[in-house]
Amino acid sequence: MSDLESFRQRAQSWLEESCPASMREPVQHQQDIEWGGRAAQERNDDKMLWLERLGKQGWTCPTWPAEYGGGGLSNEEAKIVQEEMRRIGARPALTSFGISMLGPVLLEYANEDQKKRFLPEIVQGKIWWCQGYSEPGAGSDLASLQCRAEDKGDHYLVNGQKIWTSYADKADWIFCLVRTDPAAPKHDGISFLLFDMASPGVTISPIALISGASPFCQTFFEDVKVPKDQIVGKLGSGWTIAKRLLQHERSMIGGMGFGIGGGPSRTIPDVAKEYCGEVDGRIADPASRQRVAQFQMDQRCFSATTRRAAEEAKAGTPPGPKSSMFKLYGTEMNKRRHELLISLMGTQALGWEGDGFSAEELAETRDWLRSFGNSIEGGTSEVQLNILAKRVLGLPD
Amino acid sequence: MSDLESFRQRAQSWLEESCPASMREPVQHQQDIEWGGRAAQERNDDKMLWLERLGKQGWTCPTWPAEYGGGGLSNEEAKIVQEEMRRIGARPALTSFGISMLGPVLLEYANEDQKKRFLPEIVQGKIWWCQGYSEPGAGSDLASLQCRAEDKGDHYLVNGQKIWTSYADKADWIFCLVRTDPAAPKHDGISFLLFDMASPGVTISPIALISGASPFCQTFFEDVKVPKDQIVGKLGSGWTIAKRLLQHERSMIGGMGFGIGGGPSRTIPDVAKEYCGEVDGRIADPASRQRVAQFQMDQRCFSATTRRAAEEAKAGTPPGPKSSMFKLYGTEMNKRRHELLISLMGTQALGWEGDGFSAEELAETRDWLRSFGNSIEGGTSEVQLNILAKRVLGLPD
Amino acid sequence: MALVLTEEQELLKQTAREFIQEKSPVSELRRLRDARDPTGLDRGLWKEMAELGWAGVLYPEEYGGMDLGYVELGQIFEECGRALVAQPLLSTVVLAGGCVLEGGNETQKKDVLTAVAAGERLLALAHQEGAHHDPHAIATRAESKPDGYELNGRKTFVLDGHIADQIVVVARTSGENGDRDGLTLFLVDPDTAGLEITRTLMVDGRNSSLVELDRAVVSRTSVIGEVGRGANILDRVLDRATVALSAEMLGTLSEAFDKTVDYLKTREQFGQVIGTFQALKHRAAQMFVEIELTRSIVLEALSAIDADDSDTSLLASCAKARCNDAIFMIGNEAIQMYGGIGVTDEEDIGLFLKRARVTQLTLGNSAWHLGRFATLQGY
Amino acid sequence: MALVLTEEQELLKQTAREFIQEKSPVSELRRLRDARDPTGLDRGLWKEMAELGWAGVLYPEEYGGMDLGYVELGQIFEECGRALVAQPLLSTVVLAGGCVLEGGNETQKKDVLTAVAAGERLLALAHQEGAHHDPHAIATRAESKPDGYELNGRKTFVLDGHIADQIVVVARTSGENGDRDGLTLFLVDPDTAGLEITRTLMVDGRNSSLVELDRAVVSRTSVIGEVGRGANILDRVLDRATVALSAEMLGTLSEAFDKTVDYLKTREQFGQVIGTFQALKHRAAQMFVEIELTRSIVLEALSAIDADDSDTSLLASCAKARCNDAIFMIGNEAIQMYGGIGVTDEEDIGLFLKRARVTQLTLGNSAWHLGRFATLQGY
Repeated sequence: MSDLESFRQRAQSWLEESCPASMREPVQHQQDIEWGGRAAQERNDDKMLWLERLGKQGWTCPTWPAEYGGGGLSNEEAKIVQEEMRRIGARPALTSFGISMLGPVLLEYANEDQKKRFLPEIVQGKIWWCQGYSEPGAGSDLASLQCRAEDKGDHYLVNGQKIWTSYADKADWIFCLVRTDPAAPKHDGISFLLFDMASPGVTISPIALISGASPFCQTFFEDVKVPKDQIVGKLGSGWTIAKRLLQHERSMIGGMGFGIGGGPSRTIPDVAKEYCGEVDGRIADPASRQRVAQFQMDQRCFSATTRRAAEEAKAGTPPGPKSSMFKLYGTEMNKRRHELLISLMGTQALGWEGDGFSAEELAETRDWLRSFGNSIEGGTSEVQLNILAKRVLGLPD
Repeated sequence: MSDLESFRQRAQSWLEESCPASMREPVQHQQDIEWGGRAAQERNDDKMLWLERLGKQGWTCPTWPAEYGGGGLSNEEAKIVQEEMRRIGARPALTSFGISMLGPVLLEYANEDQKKRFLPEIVQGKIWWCQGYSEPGAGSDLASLQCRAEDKGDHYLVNGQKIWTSYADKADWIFCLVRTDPAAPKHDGISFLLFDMASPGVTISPIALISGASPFCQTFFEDVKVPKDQIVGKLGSGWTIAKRLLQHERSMIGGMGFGIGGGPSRTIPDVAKEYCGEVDGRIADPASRQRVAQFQMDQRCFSATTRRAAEEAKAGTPPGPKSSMFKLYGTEMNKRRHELLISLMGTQALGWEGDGFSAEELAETRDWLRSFGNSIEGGTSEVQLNILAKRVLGLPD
Repeated sequence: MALVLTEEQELLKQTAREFIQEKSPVSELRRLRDARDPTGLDRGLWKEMAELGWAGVLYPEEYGGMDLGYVELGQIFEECGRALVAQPLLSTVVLAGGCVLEGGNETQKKDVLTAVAAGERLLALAHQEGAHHDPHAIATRAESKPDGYELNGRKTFVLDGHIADQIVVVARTSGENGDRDGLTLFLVDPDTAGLEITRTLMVDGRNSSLVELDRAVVSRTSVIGEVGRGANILDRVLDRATVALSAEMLGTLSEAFDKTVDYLKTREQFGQVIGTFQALKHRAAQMFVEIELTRSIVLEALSAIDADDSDTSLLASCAKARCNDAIFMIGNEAIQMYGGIGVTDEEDIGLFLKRARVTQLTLGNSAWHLGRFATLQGY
Repeated sequence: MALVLTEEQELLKQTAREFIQEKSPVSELRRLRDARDPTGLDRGLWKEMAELGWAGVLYPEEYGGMDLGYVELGQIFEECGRALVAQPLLSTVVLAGGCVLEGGNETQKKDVLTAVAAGERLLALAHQEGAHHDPHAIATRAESKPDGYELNGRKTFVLDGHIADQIVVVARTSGENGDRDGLTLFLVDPDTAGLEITRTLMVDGRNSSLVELDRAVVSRTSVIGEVGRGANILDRVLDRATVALSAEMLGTLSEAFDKTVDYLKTREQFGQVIGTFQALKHRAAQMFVEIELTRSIVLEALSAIDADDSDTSLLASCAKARCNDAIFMIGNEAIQMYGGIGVTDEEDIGLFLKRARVTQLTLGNSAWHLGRFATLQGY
């Protein structure tokens, strides 16, 4: 038996033993998603049990080095773990910006002490991280941020505000872009700072969206003291780290497109048949039939492209700036998907709450409205087009 | 009887007497269109007879002042002439860039001598004028033109080349933009010059398009001597005149969109039924049916807009820079029309010549290819969008 | 048909704009929504509008109306659209009131139209049944009984249904679901036994209801027009309502565009206002062209109604399809150009987007109107 | 199914590109066109291509083939598409040759495939009848007679028909126009009495013909596969040809795009290269994304054929519809971005545009493939 086969056997039996039965049910509601964090540590339920077990094993971050709490697995082994989890229908034990965004840049840019201190907490879901990038005045022009950190000898003093901070009202710590040198050119005076959201001077105000309540917050910092060893990388080198982190974020958002965000659990053709009628097994309205087919074809093309990029990456050609394409097309496609559903479901998909609409219909209304943010957050579609034109096609400024 | 009614009666009887019967048949071929010019004067046919009569009356340019050979009519009277001509199916006696482009700017910018000299010839179709604007290096950036006219004391010496000169191989005279001051800022050193295409040093080479032969030429000037009294307006003020002329050209091209340029003489729905089949009186293929309906709706919206602009102009609000919209939408729509026809007529509309295709099918292929130039000539669609954004919406540079 | 407004029409439009700016700006819709106002509109304000003549623009003077036309009414709709005014112009004046105007007998007209013109009575048309507009897809049955008609069925998306003083119900007295023949219109009291009205909260904050009919019995005098020939009235009314709604949409999309152009001129990014970016400029210019075309076709359709032109249905479909497509494009572009702030509830542009989609699906989406246009044109 | 090429496949592609750059650049198509070459292609060059193995890529080694798959053949098609190569790969190797490969008996295969693989025989498939691709819309009749079958009908758009050494004719032995059942394939000699071939000159300068059958009698041994069951062969072959053509289109549109990006980097207007204008940049970036999606789906479809995947038909429709839309967008954008020079015959980009439209209408336009996709997916 090859090493991989025996690894698969061990993974199988470990998972069989460790994954609670309730964690093998499909994720159905937002509440089913576990984000970890300090508050979670006080709970005593299957979600926490599953997180503790998988986290101790390091398999929430299977390929991170074992010395930082990761699984220390090879890519092949990690793929086996993933396959075996999928086979038994095991839920992800943890969803976290620590894993998808912060961790990778800490591994690349943090010093040894920082890695030892922060990475194991991420692996085990002990700290819920949030991202302090955007500011009210600086949208697509992220680097024009104004939030500043002054060197006060033994600490930095942070003043300013952030916007679009997802789950700032629930998170424990923040990774934050701050201006440490106001005199430097705008890309050079930025640093990458970590700090505790429980620090005095941090206040948070949630943002209501057109789709209703949201995880987004506006976050205000007034004379927040941050120890100096919580800066990552060199002073003033925050922009480089920020850009790398954005690449991780974009692949994450671009890949999210489908299945997430609720909406009808049935296929789009089934929705079409229900709301527009069916004649001889076909969607009755030919215009809707064509739109559904067009969407499904495009979806198929996009998923082929995602798989091709993954295969190319495995074969040694990472996508680089081409990854902007996934953010761009994935989010535009998700918007199109919801517009299509709205047009199929007609006035039944335009209810806000209460009588006259099914839960599924009301969810679709909200999901549709929420999808407008997709092509803005994490870098607008226009920014992605600029990146593609400049860095992939080489068109001059 | 009101003055207008009696004018109508007089116009009726004059037209009845003067318009030869053969000139009351619809225009069917390119050759049916009369451009006038020196060569035409030697002909002795109904087209020339009709041109001579209408020209002498000044009704080729009904609202131009009578002192310059025009009809001297009021707008109401001119409308009556138009209506009465349409009533008996009279063809336009003359198609001419002199009337649609040069004349209006001469009326506005030329000196008295020039008006007396050139306008009557235009009215009577004695001179075929062509337009010397574009140059190979200067496309949308018209003002970067290089063709120069040097002041040699008693004459200008013109050297350079022009491209896209329609009918340069048939025209008698050219109105031409030339650089008279190479040291001035690019918009300031340009003058508006008229000269005879029979002058020594003028050579002409026709341009073949993707659609086949074309009226366009490349025109070369080598030491062409031009008398100094053939400059219009002040030296160096050519750009102002050029822009005004372009407005006239744009309204002309935008208004052309339909009916011109051949293609099937039947309606688009009839073409669709013939080539895609018919079920219960409907176009058999639902996708084609929708596309046809969409196109016809857009056509209806556009023609309503053209009529609205005309009514607004009559009511005292001329379109101004908004006229770019007509050039933009009219030409894009003509392109769409041909793409729609191609898609309906299928492989039968992709023949080049010879067996297997009807004359109508072959004409459609050429017309489709010709239409690609529509959104480029006379100011590209991109230039029109720039104008609308800047001059209508007031968006800053 | 004139495609420019007369001085009187311009004046009417200007007055409407000023009145609305003062009395019913966008914040009024937000207030009604946030207060979860049970009526969903301000009836006092409606009375004021009626006093200006808006409720009776179309109606003969003998019923207290102004006896003007759709071009005039269209200007009021357009201005209401600009400020997302939540008032029963469409439901009461054009839809249900239109049924009485087109098909009612003298008694009905005198009673209903006079009260509507005075701003004292609200009406609703209970027509649509599924999730989509489909005029003759009526399954609701009206059976003749000794004491009148018994109605059974379920109506969706009844605009202003829960506050209506009278409801016009479209039901089938003969024929099959989908037939044009066999429809009959009934003028029904909302208190009728067996009639159940449920308010449905829509994404645009405007009023809509479910109307359920379970052995609801109405008198023979409640019939509007001829039994079984209701489609003759209904089709005319729907065409007119489609054009009126198009005029409202023109106002909404024009205002959303104007707001967006203003935003492009003030919002700074990368050290310059974003209106300097050529990609955004070109998109804005394209929207401008769409709006110009939309304005022309709406005006032509309004004029066609007043001239009782035979092309009215054709133009109604043209206008609505064009408005649907334009409001979709402009709503979505507006949000995208506003960026993050555009998707917050705090910023008004989101209210325009929500209203946009509801209007698109009211009285026929673009595909439906394309199909009808083709049928009318003989293909 | 792998979506990256193996080293061998990359090498094959590279070799093809170099060979074509040297022997058959775009200027070769222009030369054939301008010379009004009666053959419409260079048979000597085809022989050289056959020597490289291209004509027999798909065929078993026993017939002189290479016994490789569609992924390999697709690379050759793509490179041919880049240079608008006028050679009978589609007509001879995939379409008519494919019919013999899929349905022929041993005698037919040995005779035909061996000759094709050697580059010595050209074939054509006479299939389409109207102006549009519609596989089972076959009115051409084949009636059984004592001495064989008598064929009557008219075939349009027969690729390379006027130079074919043998023609596969699709005719109906039973059933009605539109039925899938009742089709039969015949391998026919072009000299057969009653068979008339007329070359039709197409806008893209490539070969196409009319084939008219007027009481043309062919022997019973000319039948390929089973009488009346021809659609089983034909449908498989058309799927494969659709994907091969898609690969060619991918090459054509990629090259048109590359040329356009180069032009954007060099053409100056208003004192700067036009590639600096943001509106053009965004449009170029959008085209780039379209091409990436196109490349993925073409590769997936090619792989699916080689894996004999049950999704092959579905993917063929996906690939063709996507190629149709991408080549339309890119062809038109290319001409517009080139400006005036783009519409002159002197500049090559116009040749890409012309070829684009012909490929779009060959083997099904997007609406046809959308409809088929929906049917295959059960809606």
